[in-house]
Amino acid sequence: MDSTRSTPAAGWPLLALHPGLMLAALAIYPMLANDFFILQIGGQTLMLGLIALSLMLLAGYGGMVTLSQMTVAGISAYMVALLGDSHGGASLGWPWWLAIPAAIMVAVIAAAFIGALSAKTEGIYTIMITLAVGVAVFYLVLQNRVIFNGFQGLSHVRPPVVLGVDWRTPVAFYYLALACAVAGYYFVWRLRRTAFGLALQGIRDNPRRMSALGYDVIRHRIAAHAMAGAIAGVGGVLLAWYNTFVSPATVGVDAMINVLLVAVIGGIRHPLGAFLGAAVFVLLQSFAIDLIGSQRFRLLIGLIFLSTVLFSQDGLLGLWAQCRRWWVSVAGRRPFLISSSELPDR
Amino acid sequence: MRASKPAAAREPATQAALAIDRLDVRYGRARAVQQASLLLERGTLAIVGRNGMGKTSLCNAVTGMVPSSGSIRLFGEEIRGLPPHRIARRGVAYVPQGRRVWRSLTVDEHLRLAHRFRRGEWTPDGIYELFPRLKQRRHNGGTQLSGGEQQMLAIGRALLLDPSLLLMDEPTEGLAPIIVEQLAATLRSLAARTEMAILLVEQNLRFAVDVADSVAVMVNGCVVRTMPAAALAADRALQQQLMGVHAQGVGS
Amino acid sequence: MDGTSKMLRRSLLGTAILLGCTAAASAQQELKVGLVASLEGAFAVLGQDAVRGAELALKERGGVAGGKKIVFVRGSSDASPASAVNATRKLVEQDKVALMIGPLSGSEGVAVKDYAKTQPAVTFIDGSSGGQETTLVNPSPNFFRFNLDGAQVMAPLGPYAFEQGSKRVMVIAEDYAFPYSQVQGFMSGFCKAGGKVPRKAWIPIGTKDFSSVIASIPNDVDSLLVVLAGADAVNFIKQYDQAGGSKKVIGGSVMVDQTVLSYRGRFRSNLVGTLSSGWTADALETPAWEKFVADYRASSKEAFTAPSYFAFAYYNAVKATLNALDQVGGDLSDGQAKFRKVLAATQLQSPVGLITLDHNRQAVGPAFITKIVQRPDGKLVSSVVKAVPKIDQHLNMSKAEFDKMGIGSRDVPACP
Amino acid sequence: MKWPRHRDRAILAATPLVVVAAWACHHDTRLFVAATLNGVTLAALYFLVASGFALIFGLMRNVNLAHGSLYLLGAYVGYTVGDQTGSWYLGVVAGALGAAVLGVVLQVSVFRFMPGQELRQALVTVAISVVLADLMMWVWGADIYQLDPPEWMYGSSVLPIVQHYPTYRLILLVLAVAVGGGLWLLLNRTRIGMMIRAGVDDRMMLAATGVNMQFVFAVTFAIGAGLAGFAGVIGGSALSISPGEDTRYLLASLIVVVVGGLGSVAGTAVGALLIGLSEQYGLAYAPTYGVLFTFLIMVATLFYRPQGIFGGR
Repeated sequence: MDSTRSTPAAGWPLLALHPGLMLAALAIYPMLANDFFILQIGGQTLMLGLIALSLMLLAGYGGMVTLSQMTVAGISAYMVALLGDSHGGASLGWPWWLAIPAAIMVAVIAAAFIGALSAKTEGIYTIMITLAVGVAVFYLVLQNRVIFNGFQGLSHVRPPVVLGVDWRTPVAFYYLALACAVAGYYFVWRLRRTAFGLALQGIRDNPRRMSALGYDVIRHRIAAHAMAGAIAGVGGVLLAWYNTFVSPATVGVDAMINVLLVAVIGGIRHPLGAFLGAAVFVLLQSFAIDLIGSQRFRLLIGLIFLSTVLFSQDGLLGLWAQCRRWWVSVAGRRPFLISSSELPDR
Repeated sequence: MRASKPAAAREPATQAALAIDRLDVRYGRARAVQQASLLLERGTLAIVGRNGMGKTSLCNAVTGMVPSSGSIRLFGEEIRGLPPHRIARRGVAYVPQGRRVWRSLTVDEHLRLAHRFRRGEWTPDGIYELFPRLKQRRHNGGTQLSGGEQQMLAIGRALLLDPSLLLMDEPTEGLAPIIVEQLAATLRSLAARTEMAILLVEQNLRFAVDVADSVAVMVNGCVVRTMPAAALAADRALQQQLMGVHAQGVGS
Repeated sequence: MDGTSKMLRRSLLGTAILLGCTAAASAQQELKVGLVASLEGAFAVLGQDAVRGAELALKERGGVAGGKKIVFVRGSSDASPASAVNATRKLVEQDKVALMIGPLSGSEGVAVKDYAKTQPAVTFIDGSSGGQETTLVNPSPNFFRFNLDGAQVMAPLGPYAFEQGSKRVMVIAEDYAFPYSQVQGFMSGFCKAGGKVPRKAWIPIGTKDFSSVIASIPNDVDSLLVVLAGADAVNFIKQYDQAGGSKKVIGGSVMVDQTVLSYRGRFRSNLVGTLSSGWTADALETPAWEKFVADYRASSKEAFTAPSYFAFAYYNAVKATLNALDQVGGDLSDGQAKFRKVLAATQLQSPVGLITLDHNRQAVGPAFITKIVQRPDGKLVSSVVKAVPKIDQHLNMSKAEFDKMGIGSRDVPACP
Repeated sequence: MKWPRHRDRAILAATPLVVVAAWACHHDTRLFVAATLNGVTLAALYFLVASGFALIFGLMRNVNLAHGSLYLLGAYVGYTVGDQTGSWYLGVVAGALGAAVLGVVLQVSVFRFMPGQELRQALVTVAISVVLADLMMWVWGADIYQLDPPEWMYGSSVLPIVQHYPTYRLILLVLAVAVGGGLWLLLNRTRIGMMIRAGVDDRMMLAATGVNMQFVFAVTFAIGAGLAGFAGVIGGSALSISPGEDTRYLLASLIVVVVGGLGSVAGTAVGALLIGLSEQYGLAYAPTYGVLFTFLIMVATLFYRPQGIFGGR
């Protein structure tokens, strides 16, 4: 929070990016970066961001902080491996145009089921029940060998070659992930002002009042889970392709908590936060070993998470908004290049 | 209506039991109490008003349960901003709306717990003398009591703090008429017997007029006027104008 | 200047700086070698010992091979395949290492081997992962392994244990690929010799409380084959001891490792006499091994009494790599073709004996039947009962015979 | 009256269980009795850990997701002190104290400033658990530690049917009963216990009665965290101490208190029993999927009875 006391920098508001410019920057990024940065940093950020985005939808709009979004993504990853081609388990070898939608459908159904289980609960209870469901799924895929191939998981999960493009090459995968991420972002961003989105936010703020107004709170929550499940499901398919395998570690407790870290570090009030958090997480994960010499990645990410929760009202985006307010009040001028739509909704 | 503040409140007398000056209580953006001022020198003051006028918020502010701005003085000393337990230890006791007795504590435990921080003339035995009914039920849990018994317990719990100011929020709510009569008698005798000042928040006008020396009227988070209890009792038109009540009007 | 173009310039500048930082600034005489081990999570203590082994091999040559200064660039995994591939990918694609050494555990090895197929320009040398299928099923032409897999090392033990009087054995092992291989290695010879395995208890990974498994041990078995590692091994032995268990314990290779033996506690005495089979033995009395142990112990203050298997395996991997680099004079041109040819033909004089590679670039080498003994200074070490100089990946069976048995799993092989 | 319906349902659920148990008992009496004993003694350990969690939650509505870290810290501190001094008892005291001190520090320096913000507190405790896990790995490494209890606790006792049974596990049971009894006495027979109970019911009224709630919170946190640390040393002597145990015992505590009913000591005992038994029966009779049972029990409980078996509303 010391940043709020630093001397005002003239270029400060430039940190706010115009959506169009940001999209352009993301689109030309592969021309400037090497394969590692394209795939492992870029691709992984977009993919992880998409899964965190599904949590942002639930937590930011619906007030439901779940830990099971990685589980939903993992179910989709397992399904795309099982229905399509993979080694190790009982894969069915369906064509991709059937396997992919089916995998996402299964993820949506699973998400709706988790939603139904947890819809009656609130706050911390939601965290607990989703944690339990997630760990149960983890043990299921760990212990089952015939279908899920146990600890080893399913390998050789590769995206199809469509339109003559191998979608697993870094640049192709990056653009695929980018397309999915932009679509997901746009969907979530637009959802906020739809009737459903408004009702969901109303339920977040006061479920009783919404219920009294005739809204079916439970159904809205389940529907939100299903929508988030679709987003997480797409993220899960990308995850399986990115790793080229899926194993129980994909849906383990650490992975489940990572999604929460990503979403909260970025900020759960705005879809941008999920991707911002994912970028921070992926960069740290990749470079912590170079930065601090030792292997203290978890400590670093934990401390960042801790300070985010302690000092910012809403992750990095919240911090950004706080700083911006500060800048506006100190410099006495409105920052330019900012459309109100991209600021955290508060 | 906001203009008619009691002149005395503007320059609080240092020895007044309770002097509230320009008190604000906010919940988020909503203002529950707005610039309320109130003076209670001694004796019993009743605050009357309809639901949602900020009476309970005022009590919560005095006891320190909600943050507020403005000034609250207890015998000349500022208590606003102190944590609730410090305010309690200075002699402000609270009998809240709905009694709020602890369901997992017995009657006896309630009294022993309260009789710790300010030891004065009241003891648990004294409370049992005042409310013999409680003595019979001393080993019963808080929720096994009837409404009237719970009210006795809540009052007993408050008295054990040896208060110099007793706050009561809707003590008659949900009680049978006969119990209300007894309660009024008890309060009158308490007021006569001790030095204690009483601030009574009440919707039941008849009870308020019956017990209190003077009455303050609260509308929309603001104290609009204070008058002797007898004056309100005599003026039915005013009762209806201020309160919009018919069924509970004095003398109805 | 308007804000937009100023900002664009800034972001381009920023990108340029970012890329500048990431570009490899390698000195002429340096050769970067990636080294991935599990330095996080439950396997961290093993990963640290693995790194000790790798560094020892490099130090023996003064850090130079093939006329180049060898620099290790480290990567860390948490023993999950995804993290191993991420760490490896960073070293290959970002840090631009020419050679990769690692990873540590079985499922990581399979994942890294699959990744190796996408990076034909880089040569991968396995660290210590012992998964059977890594080199047996769909091997990658640029993936080399200088350690025996989990089944190979256990193969000599089965017939020996049978000879020593273990006729009926209950298997207690963790429920994943590596223990499957270990059990397969043991059972392939054991069943052939006439032994019976009436019951196998596959323990879910992460189980700490084995008391009900212990309670379910049938009375009519005379020995237990226990394949658990680290904390689980310690827990099992202690609980078995406390429950008054008295059956003979036969250990998997990782069960009698120094990571377990160097642990202090009362149950230690129960380990004395435990039969096992492994890549090496602590008390192997050959000059080469004794020198290796002495060097290992001198290399670091935190070193164990004797090098763990992981230190040993990484040491071998690095040593073979550096040998080959020397032989080609540091020539990694032509897609490392010459280097790989030399590496595939390696005759590695390891501290335990000669290790060569088969056509799948999988090690063929010695294994040792061992027994735990207590040294005069109180330390527990594994002593050699019998050395078997050469075991191949088909467990010295014919390919047809091995294929008939198939890869080890919960139910393969079986002889109830 | 809903009771008859509940009873029908209970009978419906219990009948197959009784049949299965009878079969198991007949099939191999020794195994069944041993698995039951194992379940009960494991439940004792779970109860020790979870009771502190339940206590803290009951009063403060603080879901302390760092509770597992307190367990592990207590275990490490207990090991270190026990190893240095050679006294297991000192190790137990030090482990409990160490965790209690950390608990108080957390309450006073962090949680005090976010009253009523349950979700934020939960997130903060997640963060703290991530940080603590890595700090502990830094200090104690990833080695496996194990405390040896005094000689007389080690070894096995002779019991009917099961023959040899680890003495230490029986002691575990005694300890859990003692802690349960101690907690009951503390809550029901002492002034601070009275305050804690009153605070659970209505904490604002407790403050308005002159009680310094921050003091009660700190004491409760100390007791709850101390119980976690105590359990850490006790559990670390029964099993082993290594990274990852924090998550295990956090999960166990969560499941136990959610199944039993948050904030109820009796419920915690029942929950612990249910989870301990299901885990051990699972391991003995259905090793492959047995590990799923506990989670299914939790999900089912939350679905049908979100407040837990013993939880009131």
